[in-house]
Amino acid sequence: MDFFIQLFTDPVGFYNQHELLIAQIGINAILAISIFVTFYSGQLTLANAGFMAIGAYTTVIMSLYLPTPLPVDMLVGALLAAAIGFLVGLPVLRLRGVFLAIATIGFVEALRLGVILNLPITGEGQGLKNPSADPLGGIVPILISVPILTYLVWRLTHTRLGQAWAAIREDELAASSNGINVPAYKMVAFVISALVAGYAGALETHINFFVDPTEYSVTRTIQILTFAVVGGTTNVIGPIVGAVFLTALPEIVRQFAAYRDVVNGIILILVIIFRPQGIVGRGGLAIIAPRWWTRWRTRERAAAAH
Amino acid sequence: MTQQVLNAIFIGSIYALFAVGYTLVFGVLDVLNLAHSAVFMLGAVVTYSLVALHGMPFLPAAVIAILVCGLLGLLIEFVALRPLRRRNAPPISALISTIGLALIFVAIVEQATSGSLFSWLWQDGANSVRFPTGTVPNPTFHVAGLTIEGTKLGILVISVVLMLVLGYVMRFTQVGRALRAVAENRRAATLLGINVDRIFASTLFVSSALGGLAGLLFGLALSDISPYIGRDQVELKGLAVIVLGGMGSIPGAVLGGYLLGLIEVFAFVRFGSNIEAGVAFAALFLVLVLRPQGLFGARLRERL
Amino acid sequence: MSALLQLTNVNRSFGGVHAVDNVSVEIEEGTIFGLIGPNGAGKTTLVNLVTGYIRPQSGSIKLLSPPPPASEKGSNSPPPLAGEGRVGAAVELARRPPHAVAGMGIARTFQTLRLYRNLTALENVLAGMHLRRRDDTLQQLIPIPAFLKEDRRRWQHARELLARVGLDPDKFGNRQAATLSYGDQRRLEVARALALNPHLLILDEPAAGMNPAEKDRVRALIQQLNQDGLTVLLIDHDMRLVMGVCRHIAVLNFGRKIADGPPATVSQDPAVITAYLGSQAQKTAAHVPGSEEMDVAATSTAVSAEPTSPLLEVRDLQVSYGAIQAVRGVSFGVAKGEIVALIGANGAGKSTILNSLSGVLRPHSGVARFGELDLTTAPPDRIVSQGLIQVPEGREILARLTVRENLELGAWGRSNGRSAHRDIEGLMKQFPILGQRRDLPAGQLSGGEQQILAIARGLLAQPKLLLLDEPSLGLAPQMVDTVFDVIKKIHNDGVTILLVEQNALRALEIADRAYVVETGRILLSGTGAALRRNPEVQKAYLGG
Amino acid sequence: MRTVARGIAIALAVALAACGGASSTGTNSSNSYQGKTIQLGAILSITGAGGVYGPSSQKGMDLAVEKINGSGGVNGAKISLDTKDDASDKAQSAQVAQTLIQQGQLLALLGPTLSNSAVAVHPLAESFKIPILAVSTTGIHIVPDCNYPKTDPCKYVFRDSLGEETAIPTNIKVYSEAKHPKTGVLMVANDDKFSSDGGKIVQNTVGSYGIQLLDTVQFSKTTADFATPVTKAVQKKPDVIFITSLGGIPAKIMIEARKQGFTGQFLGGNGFNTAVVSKQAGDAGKGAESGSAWYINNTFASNAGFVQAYRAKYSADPDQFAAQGYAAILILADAAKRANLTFSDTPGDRTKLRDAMESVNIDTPLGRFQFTSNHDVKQTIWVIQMDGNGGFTLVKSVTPS
Repeated sequence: MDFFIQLFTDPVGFYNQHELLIAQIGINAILAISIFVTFYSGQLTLANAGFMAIGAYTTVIMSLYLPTPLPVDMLVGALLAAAIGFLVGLPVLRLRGVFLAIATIGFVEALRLGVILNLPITGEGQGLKNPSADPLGGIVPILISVPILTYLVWRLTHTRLGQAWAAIREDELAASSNGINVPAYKMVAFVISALVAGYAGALETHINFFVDPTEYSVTRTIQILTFAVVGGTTNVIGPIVGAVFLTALPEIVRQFAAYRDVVNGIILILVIIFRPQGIVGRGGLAIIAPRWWTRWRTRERAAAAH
Repeated sequence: MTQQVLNAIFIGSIYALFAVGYTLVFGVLDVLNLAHSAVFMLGAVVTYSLVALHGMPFLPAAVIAILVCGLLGLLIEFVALRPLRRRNAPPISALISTIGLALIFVAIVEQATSGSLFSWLWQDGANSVRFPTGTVPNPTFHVAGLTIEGTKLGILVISVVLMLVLGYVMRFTQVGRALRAVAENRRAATLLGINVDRIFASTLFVSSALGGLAGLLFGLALSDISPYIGRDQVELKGLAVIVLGGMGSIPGAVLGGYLLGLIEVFAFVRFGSNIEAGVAFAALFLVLVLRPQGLFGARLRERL
Repeated sequence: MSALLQLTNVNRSFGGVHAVDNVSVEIEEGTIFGLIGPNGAGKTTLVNLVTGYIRPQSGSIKLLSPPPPASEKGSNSPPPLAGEGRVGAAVELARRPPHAVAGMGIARTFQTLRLYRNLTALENVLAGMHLRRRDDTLQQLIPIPAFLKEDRRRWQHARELLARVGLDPDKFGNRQAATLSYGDQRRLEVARALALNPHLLILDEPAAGMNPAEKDRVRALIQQLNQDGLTVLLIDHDMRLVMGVCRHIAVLNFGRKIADGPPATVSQDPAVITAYLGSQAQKTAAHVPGSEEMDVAATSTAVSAEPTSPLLEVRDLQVSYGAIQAVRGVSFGVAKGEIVALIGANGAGKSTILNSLSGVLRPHSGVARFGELDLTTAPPDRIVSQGLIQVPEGREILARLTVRENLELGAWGRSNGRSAHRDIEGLMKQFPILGQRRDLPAGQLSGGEQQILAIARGLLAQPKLLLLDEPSLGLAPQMVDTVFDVIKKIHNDGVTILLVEQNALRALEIADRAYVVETGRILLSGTGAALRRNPEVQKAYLGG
Repeated sequence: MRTVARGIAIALAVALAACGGASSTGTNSSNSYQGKTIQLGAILSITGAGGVYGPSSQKGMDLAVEKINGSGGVNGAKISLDTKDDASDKAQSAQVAQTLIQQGQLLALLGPTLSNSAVAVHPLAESFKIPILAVSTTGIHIVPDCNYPKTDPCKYVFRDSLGEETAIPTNIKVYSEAKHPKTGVLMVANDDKFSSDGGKIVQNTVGSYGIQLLDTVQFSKTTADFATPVTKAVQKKPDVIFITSLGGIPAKIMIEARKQGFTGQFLGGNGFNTAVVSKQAGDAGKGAESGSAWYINNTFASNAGFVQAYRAKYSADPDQFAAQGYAAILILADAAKRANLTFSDTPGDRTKLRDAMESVNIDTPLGRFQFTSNHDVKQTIWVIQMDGNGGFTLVKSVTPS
């Protein structure tokens, strides 16, 4: 509780004492944006943690071995993530629903356990120390990035591209009848999502001093997923709210000490059951329940009828 | 190498036993029950606490534990799944609610230490324990340089028998038919007078009971019982297994289990250990991309 | 007038079924071309072939040198990116992806509404403009007035399109598509298709499930569009509509083209009448257009023949799916031992009525009692155990289970396994086709065999009342005969039957009494014989 | 009756422990801090995977605080300890640390529990110039090079937990001097920092004792059945199997290896040192040796007192982490005692405390304790051996020159 008390009575003190928390919230918000982009185009992909890893490791390795300035490192990291996103997308985006989700999970774990843990340059199990880390300095680029990215993605959803995504999400067949090249636009969404995730990964190394494989497991992706689902995915604000809420939650429920996770779990269930459309948003989970699904449900209403 | 094949077959049967429950729920309800791994863990934990903390002999303890897990399955259905079905929420939200339950189950055990709220259930917090030696006799035979363990042999038999039984039930009994009917077409099933909700509940019960059994056998044979055995050791691999076998297919899950066991061991022996962990997921990835219906699956049904 | 679209010997079969069998059609520039035929005739498949959703196994689909698209007032947006193919020689459409076909200026609507339900009406239309707008995505990220102006123009144009199909943009523009009324949703889908600025518009059952008033508006709209120089390909069941607006009609049946020509000739074509009214139709075909003056008394007396103590009693039943009210207050009854038929055109709401009786759908309001049981609240399994069994439309047999397993599940509710077993054996003798195939996956049965399986499965639940939904749907004539023989047989064995059929004359033949359903209401009722002679019935099917 | 006995026991214990603690700082017992409070903060993993260690550390610390405050405090000042859980999560660990530091009253921090949290938290403390004392982290790059790969040593980072860099080599040295093994196989979890650090150390050490490393078997800590890696190792027929891993894994490996007929020796690091592991390994673990920071059966006063007091308070045996936590508080208390704190200028006090810590030299449950010039542990190393039923026996104690 005193968490809130301080937040309102002494915001400055609150900021000073929680810079890192705020920074983390920022990172998670960016990740939420990244998963939002794929959701918005009706795809349930869970590869974000993998792209984070790529962004993070690239940044750190470059600042370890190359004289390039940090911003360049981070840029390269993000771009590399996007590039790999494209390559992964080629085979994977043909899949739908749960299958797409699981395939991307497979990618994340294969990357972490199969690749990162076996490349000497990634420091294998020990991970890598980021020489140019600066936690309190690192918060600045984050606090700048969040609003910019939010704004861009929010605009994006209102452009030709965004409307095409929405159309695909709602009904792929109808979309193609409107002349929308469905596979192409799905890929664009996937790559943008990868780019953003990679950028988030790069930013995070900046406040965390250190990258190690355990950071980029499925657990992380699932966490990002919960941001989106709990926050609601009808517009870009939803996932961000989810990220803020769930990142601050451990602090908020700190007084439950040992049983924090129990409280976390209960809250998760309550939100999903009593507000399936997420904290924010009107269309409900419709974004990840494309039309063919809802139609199928109504056909199946029998199952839930009594 | 022969020894390694034996190892593969054994761990394969654990995977299979775990994955069967996993895939059963997916097949019938169309949701991934991510609390399954937590039930797996509780299967081991409950048995342990009955044996080690309440001095009960192993067999009755195991039976009780399995029933408890079955009931947990019902809990999952009523708390995490049914309310969402009522709202026609998409399975993705069921994914989240089951994650929530898993979180709770694990946290409860993890935080249970002597003198705490749940000390009657568990007292070793995040630690890993084993059944007191001699809980079940475990003769170990050394044949032709091979090590064959009593418990592991037993578990192999148990899993094979159980899967045959399950296969029989699914194929030749009215309930089994009803399950398959619901899985294929809920509407048709309803029109036949099948109470779909009851089928769902019993599916969760059976699935979780199997998961619990898999868990306690795991704890018994691998001398490892901790709050994390489900989450860390089998959850994702179970996912890989049911994908390999074709999601929703029970024989697929069984074959997939053994296949994954073999793949891992082979990768381990052939390419060195550090590849092994990644292999399961590389396989999963490839199978989905190249053959989404799974290696043994017949036809892919659009899901989620 | 030059041909715009030319299909030559197009073939497409699924499994063994020839969905489209060697069809050749030519659609003229600027015409309204009608494509009709009973359910399962392959109309929609043909549309999917043209629009690239399905690939033909053989044959060619050519788009013949059309003029550049009619540029609409208020829109100065450039022609589609994929537009090159439009002007110049013929373009082969077969094996092009749907979005490319759309790029050729061919727009379509869908039989089952496919709107972007969670988007607003205007957003739907904007998405439809996709091909017509320059990709200014990056500019839009920096919303300086200059760029926004173009965006505003687009919105303006979207509003015009809504207005054009008769949707008030101020009233509906910002409403979620899913919240619009059924008719408005249909209209919106047309507006979305128009946004492509096509020169061929394919409308797949635009009037299905609409009430007469709405249908008239659809007709007016189609004619309006056509006058604006748009070529229209219209698929519909409603003969009144098709006969009314089309200049040229092709009739499909079982994937083959059985007739082709102006409405007048087609409606007289015996093959067509057979296809629509069932194989027995020829006999009656003589006095089709109401040659015998039907006396109103006949029907009214028939109406008075309502059962006094019905086994099934339905009063003022209303059912709706979201915005769409499918059943608008229906009352009827079924007495023990009767065969009662609900007939009417596709989409009239017949199946919806049955579904709300078997508990699969929950009625909006009204009374439905089966003996003591209140069907509006009882859970489906309860309803079944009380002996009200539905054999659903499209059979819904369990394809992956064997024939035998399907039958065994039919006996689900029964406690006495042995007697159930005897019945199963009995049925497999009674219907040898099932006996011989007992261990095959039911999915491998032919349509007719599946229908018989579905009925047999229903019988195993020991029904007091059997609901048969479209038993002849998509079956070949001889198979239809078999199925109806089966129905007669089980009725003679003492089963009460409520039959829903679009094959009206066949249904009326065996029905004691019947009700004609149109757009969710009961239009006529009477004895099967009386209704068969009633010209109204003919009109309901073949239009006037 | 029994309660009385117990009461006496506690009193006795506290007295013993007290004089154990006091004996170091001797005369300086001015009450200049009267009425003040020395505020300390601890970042521990109470929940999550680190929950195996965090709670023990916490119990040890609480016991020490209780004991010191109960016997007049530090020059009259009370110690207050604010413990926060980091849920075994690196990010949360850093956040909590920052919050604690910025609240601005704490003089020193303890923790965090896990190595990969430490690499995030320590540089933070360093940059804020607040002394931080690691109580359970044993990996490399903790002290002094917390800024690694930068070379400038950290000035504010200390640890009282014996590093694997010291423990493992000592352990190997002692064993090979006694038994002269020829060959060994290393089994190491490759997906957590602690374990793979340990692995590197083993690989760098064995050479100097003429042990030939036949193979390094890596595995993931998510491996379900260790039969496979163990088979690989056993088939090499080594004299020694080195195990560097955490939690239940070392025990699982020992059990499996014995089943497969391995008769050789197990050597390892801190992964072996808790009674829980010994208990889980059972007779399979009998004889497994490791270099430990602490040995429960040590009879010297400062340990006996600690063990007795701990048993009395928690009615359970302490483990190494409890002992190190307990020692940490003694160390800080002693430093504070000599630091002439002002209690007005926090930054100044933090630096004073830091300076005082460098010259700590007291008796703790770990034995006589000092810091090396680069703030690492300087204490006796107890090479211990699992006794096959959940306990340990002392093999040899090695006191650094």
